[in-house]
This record gives sequence, C-alpha cells and structure tokens, in this order.
Amino acid sequence: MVAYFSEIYNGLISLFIGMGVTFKEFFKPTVTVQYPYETLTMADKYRGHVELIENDEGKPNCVACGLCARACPSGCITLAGEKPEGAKKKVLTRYILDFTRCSLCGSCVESCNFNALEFSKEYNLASTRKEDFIFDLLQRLEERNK
Amino acid sequence: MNPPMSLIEAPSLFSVDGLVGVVFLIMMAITVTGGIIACNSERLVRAVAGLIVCFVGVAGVYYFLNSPFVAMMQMLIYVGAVAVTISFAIMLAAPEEKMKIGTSSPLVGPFGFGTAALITGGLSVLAVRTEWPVMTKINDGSVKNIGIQLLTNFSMVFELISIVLLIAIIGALIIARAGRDS
Amino acid sequence: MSLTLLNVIIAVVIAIAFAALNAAYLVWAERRGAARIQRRPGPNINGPFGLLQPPLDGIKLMAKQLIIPGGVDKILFIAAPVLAMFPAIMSFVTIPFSDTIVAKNMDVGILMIFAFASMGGMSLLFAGWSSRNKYAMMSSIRAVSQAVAYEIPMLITTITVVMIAGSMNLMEIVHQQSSSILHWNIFPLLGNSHNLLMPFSFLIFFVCTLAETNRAPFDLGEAESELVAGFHTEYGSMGFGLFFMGEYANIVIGSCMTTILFLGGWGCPFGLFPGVWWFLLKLYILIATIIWIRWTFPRTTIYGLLNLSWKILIPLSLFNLLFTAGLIKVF
Amino acid sequence: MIIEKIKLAFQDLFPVAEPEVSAPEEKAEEPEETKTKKKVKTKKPPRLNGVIECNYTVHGYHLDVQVDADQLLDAVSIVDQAEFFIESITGVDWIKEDQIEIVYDFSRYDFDTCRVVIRTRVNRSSPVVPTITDIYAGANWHERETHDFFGIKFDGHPHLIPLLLPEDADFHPLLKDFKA
Amino acid sequence: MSSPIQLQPDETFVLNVGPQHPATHGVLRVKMEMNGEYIVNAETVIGYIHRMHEKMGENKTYPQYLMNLSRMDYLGAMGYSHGHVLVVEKASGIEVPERAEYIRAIMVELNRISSHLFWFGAFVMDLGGFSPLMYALQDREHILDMLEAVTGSRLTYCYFRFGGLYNDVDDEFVDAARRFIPRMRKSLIKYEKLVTGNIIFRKRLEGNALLSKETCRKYGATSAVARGSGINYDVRKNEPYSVYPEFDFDVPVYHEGDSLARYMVRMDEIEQSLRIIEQGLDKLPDGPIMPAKKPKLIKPPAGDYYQAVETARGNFGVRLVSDGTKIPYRLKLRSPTFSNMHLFDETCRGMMIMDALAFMGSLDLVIPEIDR
Amino acid sequence: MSIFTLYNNLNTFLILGALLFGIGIYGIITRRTLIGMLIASELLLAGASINFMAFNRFTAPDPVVGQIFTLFIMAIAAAEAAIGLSIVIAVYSHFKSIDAEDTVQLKG
Repeated sequence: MVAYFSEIYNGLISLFIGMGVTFKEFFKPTVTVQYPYETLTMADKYRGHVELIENDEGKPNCVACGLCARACPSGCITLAGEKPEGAKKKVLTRYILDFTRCSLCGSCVESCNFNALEFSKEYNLASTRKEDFIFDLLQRLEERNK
Repeated sequence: MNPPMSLIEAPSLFSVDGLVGVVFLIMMAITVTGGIIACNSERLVRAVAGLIVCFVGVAGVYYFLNSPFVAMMQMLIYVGAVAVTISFAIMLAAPEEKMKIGTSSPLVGPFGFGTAALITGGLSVLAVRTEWPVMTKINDGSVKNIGIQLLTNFSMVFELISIVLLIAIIGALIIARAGRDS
Repeated sequence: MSLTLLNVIIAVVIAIAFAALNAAYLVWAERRGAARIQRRPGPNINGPFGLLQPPLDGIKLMAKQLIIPGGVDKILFIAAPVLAMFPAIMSFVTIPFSDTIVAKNMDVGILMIFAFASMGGMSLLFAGWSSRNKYAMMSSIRAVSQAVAYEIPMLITTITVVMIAGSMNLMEIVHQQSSSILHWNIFPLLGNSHNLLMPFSFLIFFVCTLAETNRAPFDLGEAESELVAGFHTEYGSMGFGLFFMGEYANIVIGSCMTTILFLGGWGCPFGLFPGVWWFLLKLYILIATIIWIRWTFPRTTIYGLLNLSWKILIPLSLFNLLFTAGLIKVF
Repeated sequence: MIIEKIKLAFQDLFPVAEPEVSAPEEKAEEPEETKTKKKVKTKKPPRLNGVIECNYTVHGYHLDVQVDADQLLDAVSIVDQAEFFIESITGVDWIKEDQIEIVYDFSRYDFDTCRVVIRTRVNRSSPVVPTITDIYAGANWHERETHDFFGIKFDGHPHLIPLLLPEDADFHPLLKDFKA
Repeated sequence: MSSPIQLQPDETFVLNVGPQHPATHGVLRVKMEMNGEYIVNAETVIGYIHRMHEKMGENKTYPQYLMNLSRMDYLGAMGYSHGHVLVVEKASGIEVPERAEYIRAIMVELNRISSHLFWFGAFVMDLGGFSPLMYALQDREHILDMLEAVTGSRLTYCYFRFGGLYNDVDDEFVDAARRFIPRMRKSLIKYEKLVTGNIIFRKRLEGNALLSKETCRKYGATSAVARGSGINYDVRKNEPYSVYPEFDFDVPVYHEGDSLARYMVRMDEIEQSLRIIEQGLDKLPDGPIMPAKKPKLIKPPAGDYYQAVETARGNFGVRLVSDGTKIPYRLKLRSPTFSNMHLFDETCRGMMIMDALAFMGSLDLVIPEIDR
Repeated sequence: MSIFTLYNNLNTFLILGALLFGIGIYGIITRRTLIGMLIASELLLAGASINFMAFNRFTAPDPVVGQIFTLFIMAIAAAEAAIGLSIVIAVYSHFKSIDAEDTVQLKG
C-alpha cells in the first residue's frame, strides 16, 4: 500500500520537475536563425564548392595541370588549357565543376600546388534545375571581377 | 397537458411554434431513418451508425416529451456505452467478409417485412382507436422527483437493477474469458 | 419551450463561431507556445505575431482537394469528421460563461455535456474503421478503449462535485462556489463539505480531460511515431481540418468543465468583480497548461494508460466519492 | 590465455604436420617494407589449411584459421564454445586463382582479447558453403549480404533472399568480373 | 510488460512499417505480422539506400575513398573515418604525429557526443516527447559549429588524412571546447530532470525488450546494446588504439538489458566523452599534424589487415585486403548497426507495437550505415 | 390538426414507437448474424421505451414512473448488450463465425 502511494507521489513529483524545466525554457530567448531572412557568415575554413583564385592581373593562377581532376573522387572537374606560343605556363581555357557530383571533400584544393583553388563561402545553393549546378568557374571568376 | 385538438391553432412554418414542429419532424425522421439503416445496411458497422442516429433521434423525441434527463441518459448510455460495445464486438469478432447479411431463404425478407408491417399496423390502429384516459398530474416529473422516487418507492427495483448490472458485467467477463482460453 | 428552442438555435450559431475561433487560435497558441518552450519563434511571418496564420491555414486546407481513398466506407468516412466537431459545438450550448452569458441553462447540463462527449469517441471509431487503413484501425480501437476507461473516473469525480453542489445545473454549481477562493470545489474549505481530498479530484478530472480529448501524454490515438497519424491518417483537406478543430474544441469544453466544476466558474478568487473575464482567464490558463504538458512529456503506452485509469484513478476517485458522501452526511 | 587455448582446439581439426607448413609462410609475410615489391611479383603457393598466429599490431587479429568448407561448422563451433561473438562474414574474390574466400570474423567481449579469422575457399564455379546460422543466429544477415555480393550459396540458410540488393537482383557486384 | 499472448494464426495481419514511417528514421522497412497490437513476427527489410560503398572502395585510390567513410554514418562520421585511416596507416606503416592523434581523439569524442545527442532527441521523440529533441539539437549545434570551424563542414567531415589531419585546430577551438564541457554537463542535468526522471518515460522503458548477454553474443551486438546487457565491451578499452590508453575514462555498463539500460549507457557515455575531451585538451601537445614525410602515394603491402574502432554506434571494423597496388583489393566495412538491427526481428516477437518501436529507437539506428 | 403540432399528440408517439418496434421485428427476422439481431433488439427496446415515455407525458398521473421505467429499460439494455456481446465473442472464438446458422450445433 505504501509502495502504491509512494509510486504515485514520486511519479507526480517527477512530472512537476519536468514541467519546471520546460517552464524555465519558455522564458529564454530564441536561438534559431530565421533562415531566408537571416543568413550566417560561414567559418573561415568552411568548405563550399571551389572557386579559382586570381592573380594580380585578374587571371587565374591555374596552370591547367589537371592534378585536381585526378584527385577528385567523383570526377566532377573537367578542365582544359592551352599553351600560347612563347608562354612558359599553360593558360586555363575551361574549368567546369559539376557540382551535382561534388561531395565537398576538398581533395582538389589539397592537391593543388599552385594556389589556384579556394573554397567559396556560399552555402545556400538551391535550384530546381540540374544545369544550375554545373559551374563554369572561369566565367564566375570573370563575373566576380566585373 | 393535452388540450383538445380543435383548440390548437395551426401555426405557420415560420413562427416559433412552427419551427419547433419542424424540429420535431426532423427528429422523427432521424429516428425512423436510423432504425431502417440499422436493420438494412449490409455492413454491421453501418448498422451501428444507424443505431446511433436512431438513438439520437429517440433522445430528441424524449426531449419533446418533457424529460431532458432521460434524453441525455439515452445518449449517454446508448451512444456512449451500448453502441461502443457493439462496435467493439464487431471489430473483435467479425471479419469483414462475414458481415454481409444474407438470407438463408428468399422468403425470409418478405416474411419479415410482412410480420413487421402487420405488427406495426396493428399497434398503430390500436393506439389510434383507443380512447386513452387522461389524468391530472401529481408532480412535474423533474429530475429531483425522479431521484426521490428512485430512492423511495422504487428503491427495491433500483437495487435489483444494480445487482443485474453487476451480474451482467461479471458474467460478460467470465464468458468472454472462457471464449479466449478455448 | 418554443422561445428557448429559438435561443438554442441562435446560441448554436454563436457556439460554432466561438468554437471555430477558439480552435483556430488555439492552434496558433499551441504552435507559438511549443516554439517558445523549444526556444524557437514559431509562426511569425503572416501578420503581426503570425496572427494571420490560422485563417491562412484554413484557406489552404479548404483549397485542397478532398481525397476519398478507394475502398473506404464513404458515408462513414465523410460523417466521422463532422461527428468529431458536432458534439463539441453542442456542448457549448449549455456552458455558462457568466451569470448572463449562457445559451440554455439546463437542469441536466452536466449530463448533456457528457452525453455529447460520448459521441466524440464514436467519431474516432468511425474515422478509423472507415479509412480501411491498418494504422487508423488500430488507432481507433485504442482511442475508444481509452475513452471508455477514462469516462468512468471522470464521471465518478463529477458525481463527487455534484454531490457537494447538490445540483447538476452548471449555473447552480458555480453559484455554490462564487463567494471566494475558499469555496471553490478544488479546496472546499467552506461550503457544503470540508473535503481535503478535492485537489486530488481536480487532478483526476484534469488527467481524464487530457485523456478524453486525446491530448499528450495520452495521445495514443494519433501517436505519430507508431501509428503515423492514427485515425486521421487518410484524411486530408477540411476533413483533417475538422478533426483538428474538433480536438481543440474538445479541449475548450474540457477546460470549461474543469473551470466550472473546480475553479469557481466566473467567480473572482477574492469574491469581488465576478465576470466573464475571470472565466476566460481561468479557461485559458488551463488550456495553456494542457499545451505546456503536451510539449513536456513523452507519450504513455496503451497498457500504461489503462493501468493508470483502472489501478490509480478509478480506486482513488471511488474512495473520494465515498469519503465525500461521508463528509456530507456528517456535516 | 585464450589464444593458446583456441589455437590448440583448432589444431585438432587438422591432420598432423599442418602447423609446420604454415609457419614459414607466416615468416614470409612479416617483413613489411623491404620485401613487398618482390613479393608481389613472386607467385605465392596456395596456402594450406591450418592455423597461423598473426602479429596483432600489424594485421589486427590474432589467429588466422583456414579450413575446408566441410570443416567450417566444426571450426565455428569451437569459437562459439569459447564465447566469441560474430563480427562479420564477407568474401574475397580471388579471380586469378579461380577461388572465392569466405572470411568469418570473430572476437570476444573479454579483456583477454582474441580476434579469430576463419577462412574457407571454394571454387568460383560452385560456391557453396554450409550455413552457420544454426550456431550464430546473427550470421543470417551477414550470409545474405555475402550471398548478395558474391553469389555464395549458404547451404541450409533459412531465408537466402537478397538483403541489400533489390529483390530481383541476379548479379553479384563484388565479384571482380562484375561490370555495372 | 509485454507478455506473449496466445495467438491464432488466422487472425493476424501484416503491418508494413516503413519505408516511410515516422519511427524508422529513414528508409527502413519492417514487415510486421500483427495480432491486434501484438507482433507475431517481424521481418526487417533493408537496403533501400544501399550505395555499395565496398565496391566503390575497389575502384578508388586510398585518398579518394576517404570521403566515402563520412557518408556511411551521417551522425558520427568521424569515428568511421578514424577506422579507415587507422587500418590504412597500420597497413602501410605510416607514423602519425602525437598532436594529430590527440586531435583525432578529441574530434571523435565530440562527434560521439553530437551523435548521442541527436539519438537522445530522436529517441524521446519516438516516445512522443518533442521538446528534448530541440534542446539536444541546441547542444549539438555548439559541437557542429566547433567542428565546422575546424573541419569545414558540419556532417560529412572528411577531416582525417593518412598520417594526420586536414587542418590544425586553433586556440579558438580549444577555448570553445573548454566552454562547451561545463555547458554540456549542465544540459545533462537538465535532461536528467526532464526525461530520465520522468515517470512516464521510465515506465515505458523499464523491462522493455530484455536482451540477454547470449543474444548479444550470437548477434554480435556491440555499443550500448551490449553494454546495456551487462557486457563490458568497448573497443577503446578492450583493444586500445590511437591514444585512448592515455585517457582515464570508464565504460558505463548496466546489467538490466532493457531499453532504459541502453538509454542510460548512452547518457553516461556523453559524460565519459566529456572527460576524454577534457583530458585531451589538457594534454594536447604541440607539434605537426602531418608526418614530416607526407605520404604521397599510398600502397600498403599485400596482406590482410583489420582494424576495429568504437564509433558512436559500436564496433566498426574495416578489413582491408591489399594486393600492393594503390587501389584496395577488397575493403569490407563491418557496420555496428547492421548487427544491432538484426536483433530486432527476434526480440520484438510478442511485443506490442509501441514497445517494439521504443526498442527500435533504443538501438540507435542510422539507416545509411546499415545499408552502406 | 397541423403537421407542426404533432408533438402535442399522444398518437404520434405511439405510432413512432410501433414503427420502431416493427423495424426491430423485421431486423430480428432477416438478420443472420448475432450482432445484427442484437442491434435489432435494441430497436425493439427503444420502441417500447418511447411508448412508456409517451404515456408518461400524456396520460399518467405521476410523470416520474415512466421515466424511471425507461431508465430501467436502458440499464437492462446495457446489461443485455454486455452479456450478448461477450457471448458473441465467445461464440466467435469457438466457431470462427457469428452467423447464427453456423452455430446451431450446441455440443461442446
């Protein structure tokens, strides 16, 4: 009989303690970010999709060696370069990132020996079309420079 | 209480009395429709639904008979208890395929209808033909009076009903248990 | 009789409006409250404080296609959500919000509310049965066995209060406890009985209200992590909307009953200025508690729920009934 | 020490002279950095059945037992009686030798650590081994998975239908000659 | 609690729980043969998000395969990468600098806490309590922010490299981690009050789904499932790897074998992980995070290698069969939940559906990790 | 007599009661399942109750007696439903059918 009542009593107490916890939380400020209205600044090391780094002249650092394309596990980088006559290095002519296959591992940036790739800080990429995620990085570089 | 027919003026539809009459007609219609659904529907669950409709109608009729207490008890007991119990039994006992009614012989339907019509007709004719004596009321039939009568004049019946209910519950438990064990 | 019937019709219209408004804005309140408890803002985009959310939700629900899945029992499928809303609205008719604001003051007001409340269980049963969905079916059986189990302690507790008040008239019950907080049935230190166990009665009644209205922690009917959405799994559009509103209307009815039976109705705690505002204040505090409970506790199990009813609530309420009867005889 | 006990128990499974054969092979495997390049080139003789005690720090397990398919149940019973739990079952397709190896990993809940690997090799053309679900109920899914990936038939398995692959899958993706 | 009842075979029906069902947390499907609310028989159907990671392993070079491991388990990705990195390092004999080992341990433990927190919230939500999920996510968010600042992503870290790490931690991280520890301890008290002590919660879990030691052994269950049944088994203690021998921590073991025991084990593990992080931060040595000679091409010598690690979900094993080339010959991933989930079919017989789903929640399922 | 004042007439109620009674009789005859018969018998009881209430309202001197009788009928009906349904369940679990004709053999 004592056990019966003590169980009821303890049960009730535990319920009230729980309610006390939520009651306290009720008056604390909210912690969420209102997504479409507020955006966060990403951490310095945040790994977004890759972007080309430009040199002082506004041209990409890339020499089209193709290391990044080989390092990529998913094969999402296709690039092409040509060697203009008289130049020492190759010049990048085309750099396509197929972001639909990219898994943001960062192998490309790590493999690059010419400081030609960096991560963008863009995190809210959304589209309903697949084509929107096939980036032409050279074109993006030019747009940034405008 | 029951004034001669001739004294009652026929109220128009849009007067308050007329509206009350309409509500009463609706109640009657609900009752009869519910009853018919309860006895004719193919699925037993619909039959229960019909039963509920019928009982709500009956409760409404009781309300018109000056006893809201019985009307509410009707809903509470029939809708809240009896109908729920029947639904439970349907769910526990009857696979759906077996819920169709089928008549073992084609004569059962007409026979049943004939018997029912005969009884209904006979009772109605009897009811209308008979001259019912009207006596003066000795009280107003309120809940309080019901309570007093239940615990004085009818206390014996009240006790008996309690015992019947108790035995019914115990009996039901025992029968249902026995069924489960087998 | 004739005039009162017309009153009833007018009152029903008002009751529908009151119920619908309450249901709509309780959804908003619940969402906001839950969000605050979880430290989120909740709906705050549409209108100031998101106050336009309920009507917009309503429009959205109504604009949706009414889907009746194949193989359902159409009549029952359509009737069930109506049946969920109807008793709640009918019950509003007899609830006295103040001395004057009452649609139809019935001598058997309590009975009337219980009579219509018992129809709510049938709505769940029919919804679950007619959906032809195994989850819905299981849910409806759960919901009904739950309703049956909790009607008993609820009625016994109500009888205790009726014995103290000596009337089944809701007005009368409120008048009994109108003088001060000490006359309230939750602690009736003054008045007919001097029952110290009444706070437990109040708790029992409140728990039963939660169970009867299928609210957490007793929301086994729609237990979304087990039965997907329970009896309204197959409902979309306004059918779902009606169930949703019916749930909130039932909460309002339950809280109204608790207020009237235990918290002195429209009575002011210190005996002065009674009025409809006091009633609404108590009502909404109770509703807020119900919301608060929902967002705090996990759900019980079906056997835990039945055990609670049969092993704890019914014995306690029966004991309380006998104890109260004895006290009334003595004093 | 559990390792010695188990090792002794396993040696009962094999006819005499097995340990001596396996010992030199173990030595050949151990030197790590220096001999690797040569070793890949030289064709290894097929390994004989037997127990090898491995270097735990290099390989991550203590005992490497290779048995015939019909000795498998006995071998698994030995680890079962020594209260090992089943870690996993998998296969390795040795296409050059036209064999599939089925690898059973066992370990213990004890601090007396001992990881045992039991292997058996079957022909690629008729990959059938007895099921161990009667001994380890938990082998059920592992065997189904191995059946999915390698097409190995587990004789006596109660429910050998595809687990991870689609219901109607008739391909075995981890075979080396599988082309998507 | 859930006692078996007499069953009549013709009265059962099949309930299809999943692939889209709120309780399965993903695309898991359980075909349950039910008698009313009681489960007569259950058959788990998995493989809905099977991605054949093992075949991918046979087609990619070792570094290319790194990021696959963090896709296996999206909640506790660090532990899985750890196993893979360790086995390849062991095979090719790469030495890892001490600082990197410490940071790895800290990261794995942080990730373990975040995984347990998510599990805690989801589990209580399975039981019908909504708010604890949000509180747990708030705490988890702190961890994710810390990890993001170091690793660059929030879930699929891809942080470990053969021989070391992708990034070094900075003082900011160390400070944040130090601040996080007391905060988490406070939160644990809150959870204790809100959930663990709650009578409804306890009533639901006490005696729910009793697992014996023998069952665990036959199915190869590990992690909290085994530890809740009184098995003192934790790879970090039984077969110490990395720098775990340096840390002073306990393995929580409960002997009841019910869902509450599994719950308690995980909640205690959070506390133990906090202890490890605390010690790790104190002992964190200076130095490089990659070996002096960065291994350019990884070609483990031919052979068979196995490494088990303790992830948030249990004993994760990687078997690497190398043929001496730069691509693995065979890579077997032994996922812990695969074994833990396998228990479910047998154990849930005779249970009520809500108990069975509570039990399923207590197993801490991450479906991509089962399906691989 | 207007159709709107029917509620003030005893005969209306008596005929309504007779109708319900007739429907109940029809149901009992045609239904084959035990539950169907039970439902029909509830209608019979309802018809009888309406008669009690009608006489109570229009003719009886003491308007309490009829109500009390109706209440008793309700109690009996509830008891009957409980017993009847437990029998139905017992029968079902024994014969796997609630069809009245399937259950004629009354041996153990």
